[in-house]
Amino acid sequence: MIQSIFIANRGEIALRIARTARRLGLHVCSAFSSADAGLPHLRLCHRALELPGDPARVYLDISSIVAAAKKLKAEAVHPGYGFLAENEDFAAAVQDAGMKFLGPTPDQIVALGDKVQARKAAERAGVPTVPGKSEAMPDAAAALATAQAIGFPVLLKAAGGGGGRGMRVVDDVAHLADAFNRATAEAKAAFDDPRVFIEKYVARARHVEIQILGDGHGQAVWLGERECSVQRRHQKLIEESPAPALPLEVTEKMGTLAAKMAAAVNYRGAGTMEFIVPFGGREFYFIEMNTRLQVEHPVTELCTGLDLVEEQIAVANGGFSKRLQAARGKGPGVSSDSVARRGHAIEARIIAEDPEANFRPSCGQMDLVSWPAGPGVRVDSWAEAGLSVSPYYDSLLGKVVAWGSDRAEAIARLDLALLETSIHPIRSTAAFLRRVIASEPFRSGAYDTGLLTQLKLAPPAVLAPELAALIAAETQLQTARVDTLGPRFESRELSAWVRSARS
Amino acid sequence: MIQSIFIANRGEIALRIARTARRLGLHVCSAFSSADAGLPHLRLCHRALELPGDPARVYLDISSIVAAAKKLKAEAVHPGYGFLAENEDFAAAVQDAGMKFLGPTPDQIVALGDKVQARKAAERAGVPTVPGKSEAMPDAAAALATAQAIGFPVLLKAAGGGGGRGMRVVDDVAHLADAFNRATAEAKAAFDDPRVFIEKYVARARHVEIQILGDGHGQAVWLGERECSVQRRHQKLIEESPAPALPLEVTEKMGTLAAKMAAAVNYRGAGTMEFIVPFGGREFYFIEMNTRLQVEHPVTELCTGLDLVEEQIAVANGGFSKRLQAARGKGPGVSSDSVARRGHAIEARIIAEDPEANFRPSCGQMDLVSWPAGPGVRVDSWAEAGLSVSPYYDSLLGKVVAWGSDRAEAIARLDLALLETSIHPIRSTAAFLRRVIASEPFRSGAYDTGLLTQLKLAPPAVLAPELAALIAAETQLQTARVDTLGPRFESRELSAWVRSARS
Amino acid sequence: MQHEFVIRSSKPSIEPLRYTWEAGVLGMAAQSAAPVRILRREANGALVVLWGERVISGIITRSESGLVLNVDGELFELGVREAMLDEMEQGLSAAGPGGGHFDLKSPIPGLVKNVLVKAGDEVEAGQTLVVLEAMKMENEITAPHKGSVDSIAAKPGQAVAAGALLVVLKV
Amino acid sequence: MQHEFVIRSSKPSIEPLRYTWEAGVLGMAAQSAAPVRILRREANGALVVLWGERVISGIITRSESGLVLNVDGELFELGVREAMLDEMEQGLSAAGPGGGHFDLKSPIPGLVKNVLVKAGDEVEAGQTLVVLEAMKMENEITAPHKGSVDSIAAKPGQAVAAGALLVVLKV
Repeated sequence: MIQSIFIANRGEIALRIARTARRLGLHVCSAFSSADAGLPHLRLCHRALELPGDPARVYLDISSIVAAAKKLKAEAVHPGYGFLAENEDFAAAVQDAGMKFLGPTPDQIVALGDKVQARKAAERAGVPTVPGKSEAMPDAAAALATAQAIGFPVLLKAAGGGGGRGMRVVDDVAHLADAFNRATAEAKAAFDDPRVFIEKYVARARHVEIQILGDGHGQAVWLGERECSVQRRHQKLIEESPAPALPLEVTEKMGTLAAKMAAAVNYRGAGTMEFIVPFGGREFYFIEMNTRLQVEHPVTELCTGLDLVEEQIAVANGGFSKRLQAARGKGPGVSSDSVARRGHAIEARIIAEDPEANFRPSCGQMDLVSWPAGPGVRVDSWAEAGLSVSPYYDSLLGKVVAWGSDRAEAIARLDLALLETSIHPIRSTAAFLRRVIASEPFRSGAYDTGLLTQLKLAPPAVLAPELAALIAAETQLQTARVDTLGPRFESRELSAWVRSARS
Repeated sequence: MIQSIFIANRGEIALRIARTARRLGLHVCSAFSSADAGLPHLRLCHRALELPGDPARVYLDISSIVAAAKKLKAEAVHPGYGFLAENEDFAAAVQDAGMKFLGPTPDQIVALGDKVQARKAAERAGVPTVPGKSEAMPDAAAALATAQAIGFPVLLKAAGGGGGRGMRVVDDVAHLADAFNRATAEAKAAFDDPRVFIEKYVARARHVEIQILGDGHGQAVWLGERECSVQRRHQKLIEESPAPALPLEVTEKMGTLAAKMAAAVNYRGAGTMEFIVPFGGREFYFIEMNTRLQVEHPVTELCTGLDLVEEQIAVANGGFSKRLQAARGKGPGVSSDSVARRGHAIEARIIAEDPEANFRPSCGQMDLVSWPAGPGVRVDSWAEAGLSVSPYYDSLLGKVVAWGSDRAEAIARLDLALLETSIHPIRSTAAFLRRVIASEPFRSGAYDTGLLTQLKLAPPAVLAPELAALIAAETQLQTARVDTLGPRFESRELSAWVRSARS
Repeated sequence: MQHEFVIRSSKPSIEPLRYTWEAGVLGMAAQSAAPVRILRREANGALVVLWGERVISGIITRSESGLVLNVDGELFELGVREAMLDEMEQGLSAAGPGGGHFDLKSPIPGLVKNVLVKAGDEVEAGQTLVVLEAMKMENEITAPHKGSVDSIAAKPGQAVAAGALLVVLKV
Repeated sequence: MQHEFVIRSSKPSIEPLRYTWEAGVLGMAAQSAAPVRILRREANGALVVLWGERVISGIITRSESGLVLNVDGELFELGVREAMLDEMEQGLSAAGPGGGHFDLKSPIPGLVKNVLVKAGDEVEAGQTLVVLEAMKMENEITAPHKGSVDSIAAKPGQAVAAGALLVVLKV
């Protein structure tokens, strides 16, 4: 049994992993960059050390991370997501150093993390893939022949990575060669891997994924689906489960195939199969697999009542937890490889970006941070007043997740929870996402990955009368004598602007 | 349909009611004492006004509360718990003013709130009561005759109120007359009602209660039980569901009878039937009913997935919500008048009292307040940094509630959540309750209402080496030059004690 | 006495908001005037007020360019000025700099505490010309534009009414 | 140079904790000495430190009687003093007041900045007798008990070693 765990990550996921590890009674340790000494997950660590060097690079340095974990006497390493989570060399280095890697084997990362290989594995397991060819195209001529065989429009995709880089939609023969050369160059630059392959392009698609767990010995279960179509430039902003527009028969088929595919390769730990579903259709196509815990895993936890980090640790200890065993086979449909689920959950990602300025990152100190609470609300976050958003890392401040007996209740709770979310003066996506979930396409569930480009979600274009009451009160505070306001109200100097305003 | 609601309460319950009301899209209003202008529930109110006068009394002033609700154009009034929640005159005044009272009818409050009458109602419904007599004793002689018929030890109880006042355990004949006279005087003083009745005293008892909901038209459901035996002087500190030591057959019988008793009187809204269960036994006796929402209702909400405040409003609108209708009849046992439940939930009451000083209330400003979050944790609270605990009201700062797939997971999550709860410099029960849930009797579930008197829960009797590291760092901070510490670290003047220490 | 203020957004497309303020009572077109009471104010900028019976909460802090107001997660960069000063500036800004005289008037009644320039001085936009004591505070009257001082109409110790001429600038 | 400190709880039944401090390194009996690094400090008292590899977090604020330390929700009222001073006080407190002389010695090496009393003065407990400059700060040496000044052994400008006699009190 694992007694101690090293968290090879930072931010909200490091805190979330630390919570389960502490709850299980483990000895918890981690290492932090010079920019991250104040992060809250360190308070839940028993031991920690600093990773010296460029804060932008230290979490990617395999040898120093492995050395830190060894120095702190960890028996297992949790990679979180991002950074080294899907790096087979890291997984191998952890294992070579005599520790357990809380994720799949290095071979599984290679076989399932590469998109072309993953397509082949899906085909072997009978999982439908997007019409296309499961081979990297050697040159533009081969790409053209394949595209003509599939029929335009087609999608060029990098085999070695994601996030939209190396990706091109091509509408006709004339643009193919140029697009192929650009995609190849982009893939080479981004992933050091120029391979590009071709799939049919699905113009209006939903992005739906299946959470699976494998015990590493040929057993796998699926824990429901997540609808992740609310995206901005391939970055998910809202995820929900169940998928609002897919009938249970479809998600059961998807889930059963995903579990079968994972079982076929003796998959170890948590993973996600991503599918696209043509808008309005019931067919689905496997696109790729993520061989790690996802940002949006709390949606699945709220519906299933399971703790996915606990399951990752349980699998490393030999098999699924007794909690999962008890829930297994009790899914909402007929599938015997699923688990009991309840209600509906929606996650909103609170990101330090300014939605009014094309999602420009917003860095600096947070003076005020207030997260929501109460019935049906879960918050996983790292942001606290006094901490700063640094430019070195992704700008996710936290996740506000609402659960309800049904989708309407979950939406209403999320709306209130986002209203109760205050971050100042850093910009965040909280108010923008309230507008998204208030939109008609989101309410009806009839949305696809084009939602955010189609919606016109303007911020308020008028100054509400309420603003005047706050400003008048603020101005009054400056003129009133401090002693009539009580000791709590600090007298602060007016800025030149305001001072001039009041003259 | 109710469009607007007035919250006739303060603190955590006012915020909790406001959250559901806002989630349902209602217009929310409230009135506050001069001590409560900063409370967070007001941020979720659309309209509010101050109740002028003595802050200790304004929430008990029926006419000014009703006038405030009318002035703010409320259609319904939620009384919360405490204050006027079980006052039939208040319920009547609200209704007479043309608003809906979100609780039972005034007649039901009278009939079920009076302990002697409630005993009779229980007997009529076939609910077992503690051996005794469902009549107030006219004098000491009658009391003696009844006590002899029941057999000593007996318990004298006030008919008109609770909280331990007017209550006496009598072991033998010699002490009865004196005890009767004292109990009568105490009941008269506390409740303006001298009536005292007699029951058999159960020395080692568990306190288990059933949450019921009535639609006011003869239908009632029960939503599981709550084990509330962790008490200090009749004040509950920890509540959990399911009851750890009662088999489902017993709680089903208890619940079915409670629902039957509520249905028999056309009970309207949320209510709780309290039972005592002799330690180690399977029999149970009704003792009293609370005709309101309980402090500990979140335990039931986490297990059932229902929102009890929503159900109170739904009942006032004509009947149970569709969510409750969907869950009904799907309870864990055979009972058709219960609902689906999942997992285990435990609540810890975080109270501004010093457990090391005999639970002396701790008042004053809170400089730091930090509540837990993450998987399986719900917090209902009002305490925030900058607010003060005032001497006028009960000292409940908030409730930390943990849910788990099973009891062990719920306990482990609550332990971590209490560790993550920081209130400073006000004293609270958080660390004390961690010691309680770590105790063997609590872990095993084999505890009764005597738990807290039996346990020896001493605070740490040594200074851990870790304290020196914090103190050394603090001392270092004072000597280091401020500019080497960055702008976040304020230079503060040392107190005389510390200044002298460093000389 | 009543003051009128104008709130302007950093986004020029958003219409300014005008309100009046008199002895703690806030008035506005199409809104009934009502007193403003502060329910809560924290050093981190959190502010909850009652405007009549309406509860309004937000976060308000200062930036270099004005106030940053956060209401329900929406951020506004705002400036607030006494209406008369706002009008002068807006008129000036429409007319553009150069070619004429500009009368700097007192936007509020008060006592002239100090006059910091003399005729002929070159002044920069934003430079303080006159200090006026009003509402128990010193209020700096600044030059809305670069220019030179044509003449001075106020002297220290003098009580002035709202609208009284203080300085004439050549701009 | 190494300093030794004693932490005492407001509860006399709790054993004091002794530690040494030298150039940022904290040492203690049965613990290996290791540097202390501050990871986080907020104005509200929140403090997270690394002691070697150990993460220790708490809340530390001042009260009238000393420090209030909150670790994992357990509150401690503590005082911390340089060990030599603590010993003098403890010895004195065991002996009780009255009937003898008390040698007030410098607990640290430093420069005598000021001597605030002269022979024959009556002094109260806690009254500052000598100001010593050390570690770039002024440190007040106070009378541990009520008494009168018997003689003065230090003069302003004088450099003193740790343990040097400063003042003799009659107590």
